Amino acid sequence: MVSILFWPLLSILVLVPFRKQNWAQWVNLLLHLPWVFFLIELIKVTPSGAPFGLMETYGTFPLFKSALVLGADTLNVSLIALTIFLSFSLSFYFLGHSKISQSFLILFQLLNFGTIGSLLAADAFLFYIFWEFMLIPLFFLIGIWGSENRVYAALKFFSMTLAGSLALLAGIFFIVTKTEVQSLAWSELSRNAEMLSAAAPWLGWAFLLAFLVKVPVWPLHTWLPDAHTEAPTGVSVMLAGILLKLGVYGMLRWVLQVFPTLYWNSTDLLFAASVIGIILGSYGALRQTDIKRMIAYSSVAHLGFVVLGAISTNATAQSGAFFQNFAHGLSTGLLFLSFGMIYDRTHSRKLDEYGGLASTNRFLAFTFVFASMASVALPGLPGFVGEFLILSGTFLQKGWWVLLPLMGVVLGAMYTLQLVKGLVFGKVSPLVESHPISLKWNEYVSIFPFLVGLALLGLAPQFLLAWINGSIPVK
Amino acid sequence: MTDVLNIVEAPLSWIILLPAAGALLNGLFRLKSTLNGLLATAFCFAAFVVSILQFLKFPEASKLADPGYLWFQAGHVKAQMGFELTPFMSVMLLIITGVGTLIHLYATSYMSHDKSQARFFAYLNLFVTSMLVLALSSDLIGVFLGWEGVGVCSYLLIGFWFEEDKNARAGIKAFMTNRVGDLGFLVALFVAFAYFGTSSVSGIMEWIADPGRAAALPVWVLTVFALAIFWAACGKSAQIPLYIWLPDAMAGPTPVSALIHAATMVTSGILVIVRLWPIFATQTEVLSVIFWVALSTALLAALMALTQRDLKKVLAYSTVSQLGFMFAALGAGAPTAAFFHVVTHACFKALLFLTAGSVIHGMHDEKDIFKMGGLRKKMPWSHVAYLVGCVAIAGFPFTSGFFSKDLILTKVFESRGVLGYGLLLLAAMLTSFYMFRSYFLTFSSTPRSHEAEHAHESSAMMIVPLMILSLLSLFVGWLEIPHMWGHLQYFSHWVESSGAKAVEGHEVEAATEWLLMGIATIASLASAFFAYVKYKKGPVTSSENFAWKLSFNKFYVDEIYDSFILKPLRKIGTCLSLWIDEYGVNGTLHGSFASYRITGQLASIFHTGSVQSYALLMLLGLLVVWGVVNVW
Amino acid sequence: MNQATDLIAGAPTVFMWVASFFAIFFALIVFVSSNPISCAVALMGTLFSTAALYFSLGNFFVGAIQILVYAGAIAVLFVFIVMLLDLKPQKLKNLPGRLPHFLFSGLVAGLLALFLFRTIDLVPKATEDSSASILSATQYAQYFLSQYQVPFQAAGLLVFGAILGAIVLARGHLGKKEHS
Amino acid sequence: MIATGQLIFSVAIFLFCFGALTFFTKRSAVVALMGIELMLNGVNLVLVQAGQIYKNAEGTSLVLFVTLVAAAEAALALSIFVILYRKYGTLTLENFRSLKG
Amino acid sequence: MSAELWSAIVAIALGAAVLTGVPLMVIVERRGSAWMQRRSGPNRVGPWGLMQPMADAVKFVFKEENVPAKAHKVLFLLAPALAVIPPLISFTVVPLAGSINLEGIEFPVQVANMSVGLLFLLAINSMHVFSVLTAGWASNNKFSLMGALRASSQMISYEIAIGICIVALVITYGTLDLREIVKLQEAGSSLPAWGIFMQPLSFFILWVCAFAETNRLPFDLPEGESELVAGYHTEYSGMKFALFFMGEYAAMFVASAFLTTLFLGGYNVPFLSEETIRNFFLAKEMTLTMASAATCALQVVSFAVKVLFFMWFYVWIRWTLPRFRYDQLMHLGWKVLLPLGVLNIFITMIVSYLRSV
Repeated sequence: MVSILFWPLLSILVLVPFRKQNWAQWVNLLLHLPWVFFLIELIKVTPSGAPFGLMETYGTFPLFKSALVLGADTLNVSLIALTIFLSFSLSFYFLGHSKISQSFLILFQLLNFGTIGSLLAADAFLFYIFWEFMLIPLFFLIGIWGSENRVYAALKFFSMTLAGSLALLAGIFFIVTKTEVQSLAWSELSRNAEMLSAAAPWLGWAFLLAFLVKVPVWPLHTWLPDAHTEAPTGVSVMLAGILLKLGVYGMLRWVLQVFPTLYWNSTDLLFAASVIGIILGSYGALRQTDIKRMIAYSSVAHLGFVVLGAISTNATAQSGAFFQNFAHGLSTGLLFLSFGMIYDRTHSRKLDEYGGLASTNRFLAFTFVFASMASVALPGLPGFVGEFLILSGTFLQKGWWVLLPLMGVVLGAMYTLQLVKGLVFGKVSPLVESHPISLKWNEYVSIFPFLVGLALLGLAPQFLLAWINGSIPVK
Repeated sequence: MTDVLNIVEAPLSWIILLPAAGALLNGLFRLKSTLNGLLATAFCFAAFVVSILQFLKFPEASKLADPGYLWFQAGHVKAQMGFELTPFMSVMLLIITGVGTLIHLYATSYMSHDKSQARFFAYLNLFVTSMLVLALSSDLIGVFLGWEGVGVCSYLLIGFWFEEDKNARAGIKAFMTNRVGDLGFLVALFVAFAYFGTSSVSGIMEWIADPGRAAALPVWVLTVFALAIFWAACGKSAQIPLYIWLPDAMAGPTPVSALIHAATMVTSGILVIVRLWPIFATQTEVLSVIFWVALSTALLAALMALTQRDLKKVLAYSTVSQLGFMFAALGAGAPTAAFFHVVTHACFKALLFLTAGSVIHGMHDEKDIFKMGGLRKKMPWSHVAYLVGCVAIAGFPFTSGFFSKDLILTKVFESRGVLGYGLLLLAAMLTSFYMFRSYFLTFSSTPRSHEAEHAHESSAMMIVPLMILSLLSLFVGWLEIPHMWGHLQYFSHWVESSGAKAVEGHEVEAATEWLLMGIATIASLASAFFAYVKYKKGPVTSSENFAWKLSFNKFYVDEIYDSFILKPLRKIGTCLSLWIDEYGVNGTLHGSFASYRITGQLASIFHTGSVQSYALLMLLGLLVVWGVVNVW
Repeated sequence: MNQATDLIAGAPTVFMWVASFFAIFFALIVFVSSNPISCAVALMGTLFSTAALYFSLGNFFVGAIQILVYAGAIAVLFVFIVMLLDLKPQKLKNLPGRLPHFLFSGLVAGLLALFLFRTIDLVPKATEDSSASILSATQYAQYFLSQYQVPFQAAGLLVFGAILGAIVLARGHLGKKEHS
Repeated sequence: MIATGQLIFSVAIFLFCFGALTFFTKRSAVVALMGIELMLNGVNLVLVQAGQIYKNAEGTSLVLFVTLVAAAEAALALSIFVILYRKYGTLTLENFRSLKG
Repeated sequence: MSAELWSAIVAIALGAAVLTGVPLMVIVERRGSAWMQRRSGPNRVGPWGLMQPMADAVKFVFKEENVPAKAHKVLFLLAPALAVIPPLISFTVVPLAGSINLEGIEFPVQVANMSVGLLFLLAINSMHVFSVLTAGWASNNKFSLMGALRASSQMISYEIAIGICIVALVITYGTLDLREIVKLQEAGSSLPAWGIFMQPLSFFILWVCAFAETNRLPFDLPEGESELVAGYHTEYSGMKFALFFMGEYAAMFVASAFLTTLFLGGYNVPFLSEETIRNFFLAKEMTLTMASAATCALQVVSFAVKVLFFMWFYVWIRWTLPRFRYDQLMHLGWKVLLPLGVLNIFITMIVSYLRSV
């Protein structure tokens, strides 16, 4: 497990000598190959049964009751696979890209390191360290390579997530000082979960707050549209693809399994928040004129669904929620990527300036329509599988309350089609006319895995579902 | 239905894979001129051949099944992508693939001069694939896959000529209304998985058949399930609340309207209900709901069709009203009648649409019938085909329309009594009236516009499918003769054998049946003659009275929908999200940032700069602390 | 002349009374007078009277240091500066403007005095053995170089810093051009 | 009658308060500095008295340090005042407000 | 006979001696300088001009006292007093002789003996600066102000040199108490154990500083008649001027007493320690008190001789060396005497370390 975690750091070292841009980009691509190899090794050995089936500890922090404990089970290894998938295809996209400099790639690898770290961490304090560590590269990536008011967006993103994770830190301190927990290892925490929940009821909320900010659950989501619109394409793909999922993973791993009682009695509030998130997220997307903001708001709505699934008591919705992570990751990732390619050439995000892309570049139009169909949860594409499982699970548990999120499904279709009509169909706008988009070979290659992934997960998701069902927290 | 079901393994998935392959190939390769079209038609024809092979297996095998593969399974939801073929569905299969191939052929020449043919035929094949998936899949969730697939393809095809904004918007409207309808299907699926534990049709049937388990179900489950399915059917087959998308769907190319909005997609609602008939049979309230909704749709659509000027719009409204007839039959508890009408309607409506297409093609895309006229001489073949179509739809004796409509009328009379029968009869009269109105306006009297003078007959490749379809629409009726005349009741045999027993209303003696048949034929002949008298010379500039305006503007239904549902929903939602997101949350955030600045300023008041005031404050602070310590 | 009188417990001698009276009187002058020179001289007076108080308390060493360092050096420095800069007496122009400031500082000082006087009775009388508490200079020296060696070094360093500071200020000033 | 200790202590208090008052109210920097010297003398007085009471050199050593610090401070402050005087032309404290908040 | 009474007696005796000594010094100076310049000084008034100072005194008393217009009244009057007081006070610490044994109690011939005598002496000495400053400032005229500033800066610089030398002395003697210092210098073997032999360098420095402290030539820049018209006491006339004059001479007396106690063994008769003298007198059948009194008398005489020697030296130097320029003065003070002093400290440290090992 260590190799997969520390590989990004190693690749940074390798990247350092390559000052020239295209050299750095090629090296970055090649560095992904061994990473994939490590992933395959890890997948072979990951147990699918009990949570954190495979645990390895590497030395302890002296001052604090925590240790460098890494754990792996299908839950986090699958997300790692998604990270590496996104990063790999993005590295293709970066080839020959004018704005991607060496420092960008180094920060990008740092971000990967943080993500994989927080996924693998099986110790509360170690998790917190990686959780915070992720913010730093992201802050710089958005702050430096973003578009117009990127600094505001980066600052807002940083401060909100930081505020949230401070609650997490407070919780950890409380556990270390007040309760007689020997170590902060996950197994230890989950073993005396009742004692912890009884010790301080607010503890659950403290942990939960950090994750709710990250998964943009409704009231805490305002950083997402800004961060997504201002972030450069690569970063917004990663942000939408994997970083939002970390919040959900955090919720499942560190709240559901560590404070089960607190988690369950907070679910009604979360249900309301997620439903409002879905509806207001969709309406938010509906009223946008800026394309990237529209996609950002759509991910708020989609993650509203994921949270809806994550807080339900039956296994269907839970596995549906976790599957939706992948569906949303791929579909929104593809949306951002394809629009990113358009944006690289036309440098405008206003929807009304676009139109008639289908007549100029057929392939990009196809990918865009395909991705938006996936995000509308059209059956035959992964979005449907996830959403259907979530909704049927919620129906089982909540009964006729399910109609509200169902409304979200319709609204989802509304704003996505509006986006597609504005961008792809309709008369050819002067902007699209004047910027003929001819995709380079590496851009085709970077889009291809997404298309295959979406089609595969849509029609035959069982291989993934069966794999992750084992370690879904709720049986 | 206790006889042993011998289920025979059959390569049903092949039927689906063929058109899918066609779609993929067309999507990838842009061949010269009409090659794409021919490729698509070839694949569709192959599917037709395979489905004929399956059809022949039927007398002995009661059901064909193909397990397929496990789509996805998590918790209590298990979705099996398997396929099965029941006798009546195999007939439908024949229609889908048969009429489909004819339309493909027609479209190859129709779209010959269009620049992105490959894309068109890819969509068309994709449509056929998803329609087949809808028809064949064993699980309701598979049906839903086909259901949404068909919706998407109709969206893509309607908005095919995406240059004009109007088409794109029509596509979206179709997709959105379908989506609203699909919510019903989703709810049905949830109920199925929650209460029946499975979504496979056969599984649900067993659940219903077994009295013990059926009793255990909470009473509302079946009604809700049936209503949800009906709601989905309304969305797909354009019944009252959700029919608005069909007239606008005419924005797409005519073969599309022919295939989708005549033959296949719109009937999918009825197919699903017929497949799940044992559930509906027990729900009398749901059936009456279906009947009255259907009746009102038929009447409303017929009224709207009276004053339309656009040829395709007339046909669209007639489709809506014919669908009303089919659902009325279902409402009356006669799945066989409904299914028989589906088949006959598929034939003559496809014929009518295709002829309209060739007429419009000949008239260089001029759709307004007021501008046509005198095409009888210019386009003889289309004229004959259109005449046959009108005759069939009006229900002239011995045409297919006559048999199926009459069967429906008798079934309605049996179960719903005279009121239902009367209204339906009125609808039938209106149908024949507006059909013949459109016939006379386009073909008789003299050409009224420049295009009309130069209209030319379409090419052979378009005429051949027309001729086949006209033959079909004339003689399909004979398959189901009313049992007074003979025992050739193929259709009832087909439908009953696949488990859809009709609801036993009180049988009508032969005498009343003859009477009903007579009344129906006289009514349609009279209205046809009336139309002949009114429109023989050409368009009659009728006075713009209220009734006329009401009908012409489609009873302002679209406007009502927009102003009462769509606009307010969008308005409330957007400004709600605007208020809460921008001002609410961001406001609080910026507020908190601002508070730091303000406190900063407050503190700076004390920095007067004079050393003495600092010292003073320090000393004061010391004293305060000292005081507090002492006092405390 | 190492009398053994214990000077703390006994009633204050006349000399003490006079010295303390002078100390307070001169302090008052420093506060009241508007002419810097009289303030300087009054400061000199207070310093002398405090030195006298030290002598009366028996701590000759501190008294001598007080005179040598304070009176001899610091007070002279003040007088030197006042003369060098020839500061005019400050006419209290905007008295009304500064009145609140005066009142406020008077209030604070009064409050402080009140607090301090409340603690006056906490001053311990004297420990029982009234043996001679007059230490000779050598004993002080032993203290500095044994117990308080580190602070002593630190003080040395401080003075060194002060010397450097003074040189820099003087030097810096010379370097720059003269202006106003 | 009050004991010597109390007399000395009250003298120290007066000295300190008058020193504080001069520092607060005086407008000339030099006189303000004198105020500080007064305060320090007040403190020295108390220290010496404490030294005498507890019969060890603590008091004296502290006094020495205070005196030393006062000397260093006075030297530097006065040379600064000289420079200020040259720069501003006057030594009234109101003019030195550039460090305003 | 209590200790206070005895110290009061000694104080009065000492005061009288100094006050008479001052006019004596005046006449010595005038006659001496005249003799040096091969002219005869004032010899009209009284035998050999001895009564001349009395005449001057009378003159000063009746001279008209004018006070400059905007002068600062209080300070103007305070300055001369301040000039006189410090020297007188500093005499208290100077040990004049051994101890007289009255009814068995040894009474030291000294006004008050402090353990920090030397320090006290230095402290009081630094008061002189103050009088100069106030005089210069109070007379409200530019020249006197200039003179005062120069004088005070000169005095302060040389005070530092004195301080440094005293450090060296304290290292050698190990105590600040003047009486012990004198006892330490008693009865050397070949050479008398005087400070001058132990600390020649510091003796030289202190000697030079003594001149600077008392503003005597060659350091009398402040009163430099030629440029500053008698420096800080230009505005003074009459009795106030006399007081300044007395202050100056008293300061000279203190300085020389300072030097004798530290370097010439104070009241020690060379080669004879107090016991030997006392035993000698006892041998002449005197009572203990009478013997101790006699020894003290002898010691006082030896002390006076040494002091007068230094006084004569002042006068001698005054009429031989030209006046320093201000920068030369400062140069000498800071760049010559101070480094020498520090060097001296190092040497004494090394020597005392070697001796203690």
